[in-house]
Amino acid sequence: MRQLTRWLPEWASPWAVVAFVFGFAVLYSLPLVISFDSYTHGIITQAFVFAAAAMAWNWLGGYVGQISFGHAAMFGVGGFLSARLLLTTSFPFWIAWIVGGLAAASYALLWGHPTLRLRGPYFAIATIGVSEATRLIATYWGDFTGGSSGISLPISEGTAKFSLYWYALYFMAFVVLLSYYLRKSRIGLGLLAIKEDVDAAQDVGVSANYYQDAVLFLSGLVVGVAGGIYASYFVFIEPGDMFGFERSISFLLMGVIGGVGTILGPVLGAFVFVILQEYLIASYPDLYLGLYGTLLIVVILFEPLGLSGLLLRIARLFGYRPRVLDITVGDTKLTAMEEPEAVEPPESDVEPARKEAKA
Amino acid sequence: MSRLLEGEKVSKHFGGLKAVDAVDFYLSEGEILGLIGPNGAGKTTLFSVVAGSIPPSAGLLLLDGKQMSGWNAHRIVHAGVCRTHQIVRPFARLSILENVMVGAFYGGKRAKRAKTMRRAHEQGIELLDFVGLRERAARFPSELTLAGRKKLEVARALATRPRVLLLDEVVAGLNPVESQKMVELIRGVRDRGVSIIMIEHVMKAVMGLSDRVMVLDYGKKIAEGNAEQVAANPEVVAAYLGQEA
Amino acid sequence: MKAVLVRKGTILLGMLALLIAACAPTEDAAREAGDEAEVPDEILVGATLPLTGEEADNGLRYQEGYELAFEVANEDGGLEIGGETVPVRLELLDDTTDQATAVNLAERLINRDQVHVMLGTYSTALVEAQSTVAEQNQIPYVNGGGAATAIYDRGYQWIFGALAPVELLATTQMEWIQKEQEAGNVPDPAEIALLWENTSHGEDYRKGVQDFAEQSGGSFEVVVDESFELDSKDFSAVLSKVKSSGADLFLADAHLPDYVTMQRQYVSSDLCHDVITYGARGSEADAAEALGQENVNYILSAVWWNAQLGEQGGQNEQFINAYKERYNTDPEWYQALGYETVRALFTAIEDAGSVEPEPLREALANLEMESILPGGQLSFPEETGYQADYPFVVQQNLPDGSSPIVYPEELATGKAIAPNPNCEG
Amino acid sequence: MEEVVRLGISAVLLAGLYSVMAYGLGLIYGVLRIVNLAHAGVIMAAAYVTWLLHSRLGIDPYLAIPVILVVFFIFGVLLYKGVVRFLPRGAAGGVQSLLLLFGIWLVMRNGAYLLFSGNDRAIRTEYSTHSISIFGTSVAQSRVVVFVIAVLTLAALHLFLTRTYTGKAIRAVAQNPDSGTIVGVNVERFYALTFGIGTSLGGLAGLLLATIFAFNPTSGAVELLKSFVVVVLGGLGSVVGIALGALVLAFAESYAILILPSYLTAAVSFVLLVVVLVLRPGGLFGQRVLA
Repeated sequence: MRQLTRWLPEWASPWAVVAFVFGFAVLYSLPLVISFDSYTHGIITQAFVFAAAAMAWNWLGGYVGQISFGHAAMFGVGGFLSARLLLTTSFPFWIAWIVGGLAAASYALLWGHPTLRLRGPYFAIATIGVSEATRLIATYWGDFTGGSSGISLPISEGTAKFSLYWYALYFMAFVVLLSYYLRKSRIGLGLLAIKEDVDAAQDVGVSANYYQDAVLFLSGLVVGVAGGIYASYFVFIEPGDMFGFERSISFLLMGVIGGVGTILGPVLGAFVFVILQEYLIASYPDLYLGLYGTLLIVVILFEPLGLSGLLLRIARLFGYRPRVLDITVGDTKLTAMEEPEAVEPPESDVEPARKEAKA
Repeated sequence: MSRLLEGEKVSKHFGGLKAVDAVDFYLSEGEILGLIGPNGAGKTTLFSVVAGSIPPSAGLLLLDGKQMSGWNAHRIVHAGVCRTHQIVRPFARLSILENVMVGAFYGGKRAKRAKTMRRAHEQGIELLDFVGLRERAARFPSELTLAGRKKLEVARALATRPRVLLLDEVVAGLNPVESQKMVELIRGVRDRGVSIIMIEHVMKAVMGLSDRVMVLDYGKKIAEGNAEQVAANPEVVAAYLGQEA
Repeated sequence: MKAVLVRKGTILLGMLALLIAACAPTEDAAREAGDEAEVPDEILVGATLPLTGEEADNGLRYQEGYELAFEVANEDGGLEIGGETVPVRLELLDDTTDQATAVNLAERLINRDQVHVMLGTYSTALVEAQSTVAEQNQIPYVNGGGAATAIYDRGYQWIFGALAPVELLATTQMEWIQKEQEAGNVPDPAEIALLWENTSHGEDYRKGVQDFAEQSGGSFEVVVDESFELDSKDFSAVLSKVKSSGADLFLADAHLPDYVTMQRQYVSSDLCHDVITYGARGSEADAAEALGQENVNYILSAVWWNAQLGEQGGQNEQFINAYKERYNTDPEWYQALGYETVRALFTAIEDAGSVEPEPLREALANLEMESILPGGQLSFPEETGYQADYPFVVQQNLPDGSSPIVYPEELATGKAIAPNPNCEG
Repeated sequence: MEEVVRLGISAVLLAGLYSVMAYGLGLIYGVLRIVNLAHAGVIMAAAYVTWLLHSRLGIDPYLAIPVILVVFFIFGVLLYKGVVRFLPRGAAGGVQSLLLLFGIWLVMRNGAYLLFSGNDRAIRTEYSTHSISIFGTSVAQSRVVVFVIAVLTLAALHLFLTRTYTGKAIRAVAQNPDSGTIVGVNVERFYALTFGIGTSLGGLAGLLLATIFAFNPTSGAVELLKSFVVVVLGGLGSVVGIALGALVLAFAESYAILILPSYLTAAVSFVLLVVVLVLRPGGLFGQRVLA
């Protein structure tokens, strides 16, 4: 373990690395050991892709605290561009995905740069506007998206679809690493500061605009690649489905239900979401919106960390106490065990000019 | 003593209101400049302008003779000017140490910033030790008293390796014992080579600490000089009396 | 198998690019081509339909058609293959009008439930998405719910469509209009205001009208050509444009909800045209109720099937009676298409004498079936990408609430009225 | 030219409706600093209630206005007392309340779907397809009626906000959130009242919409966003501001057809929303005075 620690970057704890490698190995070999039917195989593949997208949503929504109702815009741009590339060029599909992702990220930056200056609800509302406008324009722009008829990719043999499982897995694994990095490295601290109080963060030197833009760029990149993989999996894509509001909401729900701001919560959220969608919703299709709405209400009112928070509570029943951080000062070791139950709201709502008046 | 920070005709208007009206000021290396004035005189607004939280409507800000007006807050922090907030604004869900580490990671010139967790951690502990919060490093800001939070605010600002520290009423609201400690802390900060502008309502503190005092009223500078000169200035007396009336 | 595992297992994390480039495992065993070409105990047919969500109403109509056809087939014990009579069972799931769900459920039906053959879902987008699964898995997929040519021009070999293309719908309507034009009931040249929903359905309709107008040698000219979003609420701006254009003919292609909304705004903006149509919509009883009979009079519509075809007796009459017996109302074209799609599949299974994919595909491709659809014949010609091709029937709403077939003449049950008498005075 | 006039008239008529729906949203935001995404659900629910009253009990939609106002006022108060009360407010809590009210909207949508199916409904009265002539162009009669009702509502609202104590308090708090404590009213009651009034305005908007357009469980979403545009454009300073904001939006939408393909006119309000938000980063209230 010591050996391992030495060459690991600072932000990666050895246990996390072991868990990651183990988890990766299990997921990697699972379909080789147990042979799923291709339906289950496909569902897991989709869950990987959505987990990655949900984590990317969470970078913005959870790490920086900017809730987006518009991630479908990037999903669509990534999906359609990579589909177009696959149709017109002989790029290997992973290059098409990455190019699609980069285009999606650039598009995110285009609208995100001005709108990220807005905070809280304003940003959220602006993203609705962005994604709906994007959807309409994309549907209208038939030369690119095929209009409402969508585009079909050349049909791949079953084997190509089968192997998407591993590509999706690599993709998700990469996003997990990035998620971990963005949270645990020094950048994570800066992002948290921005989430807590943008102005105060700028006042201690955090370039909030730069970091928000950067996070949105990365988030758009991942969601765009997810769109590309989705396109390759489903072979046929259509703007109403790719750019739809429902799509944006699904990322949000995965993030919020799994646990906003946690590292792996969105993965949990994505898996739960996909399982609900496939098994429960297939039996009670009339209830899915209400179910998600109720989950959202419950999460906000009772368990802000969603399923992750719930797991934590259960773990606590069994005596688990999460360590927030260890601090060694000289000879004494200070350990903070849990976040305090009640955290005072940051006193940030007062205008600078008004503060003076109050004093 | 060379002029470290200088403002020429700095103004900030909100609509028709001239919150800061063509104020000239300067701060020398190693100096403590007291900034006083009645409520609503524009002191905090001036701070906000200097720190880049809000852009000036007019005027020039120079650091080491180099123009820096209109820069963003973070860029000004990188250049070496950092403010604290009158109403403290700790990052509530970060531990006290992490609060300070944010400054260590992001403040000051790029080359001087903490590059590793370990380094930021050490710097943070050192600063918390300096302000007297070391034992509480792993706690959360909400567990601190007001005095504690004000100290945290100072430690966080110091972590950005400022050359100029803008302290906004760090003494106000503290009891006499705490005030005394804070005054000593501010001296300690100056002894670390940081020049300070402080807004303060507690006259004893500001008069005792400041090398020089500047008085604002209705956004205008009405007096400047050492403590005795300012206290004797009839305009200053009038401004304060007027407010009391 | 093990070797693969070991080799793959040695690859380390973090090397994403390398991993992507590395070849991924391939499906070890391709679909086993049926142990022996035995006759199964039961023929299992998989299908999804939008039983909830936006298209729920139509999905439920198709369900009625599907179930009726299965019931009729099983009355005699099932289908005859290989000299045996084998019952057929429908495994029907709800795709909730969602593309991803439709695709996943098709995957489930084919690979988990091991259905022998797939029936299609309803509405073009869903069929277009779902049919890819059947093509990938090489399972015959017969649908009566996807009309857009986009589905069939992809070169797929396993997808069969019983809905004639929407372009043809437009063409049939235009033929009738041209006939009226020649009779002097419609101005020559006539200006067309063309509004179409921005879906494949609408695109095909638009193409049909435009092509016809271009080939008409100046008799028809499209002066307004606008699309609108599905489920729009306010058409006042686009109707204003129509008004300003002074067009003679109002040709729109809309789904039922948009037809109702648009027609209401059309009437209340005091618009009137010599010919007015909403493509396939117009004769629906729901619409007459929602708008008032006086506001739907003389609307022209072209559909794939009409219950009046039963007046000529034969299979149509049988179908209508069987349907009435079960559901106590008259069938609409949805049910008829659902029914006929299933029948086409059953006929092909009996022709092939097998439910093995390859022979069945052959049988479908060569199908020649006597049909309840207009024209009396159903086949899936290879030239059209296995999409059926038969005439539409044009009908017109009359003030007495009936909608007789007015074109083609050999099927007509009533006389057409043009120009629209509403516009006089 | 004729088309320009016709589009202009239809824009003005639409603006009345926009003002009513925007005011409900703006009032709640102004006082509670909560973006009420459930506003969309309220608009949709009111449309259904109106439809039920008309189709089952034969009550004319316009006569149902008092019923709708009362029903949705009560609904708003209950929503406040039951859920919204527990939420943090202001910039920090804004996101949570946003998500929660979004959840409530989803539940309402699902409820409507279960009760009424996803099909479009429309209210048909004898006069719903009548038209009357204004400046030589014929206009749907129901749109004119809706406009008149909207104007009357705004006038009543104006009187309420300028003449009554509660109304003045609402305006004061909307313009300066800190003054809530100064006003000295029973804050909880005051909030509940505001939420109730805002919701009942949403209800009225839903009723008016139902008399012109068809609706289904997803209705209200676009109206919500349009309300937002209006509030951002017009601020909350006065009824006049809202009316102006509504006019700007309605004109932009109507005249867009002269330069854009009609399909893209639907995007106008969305683009306007983003542009307006970005250009007025101070937030919804342009007139906020920095003291």
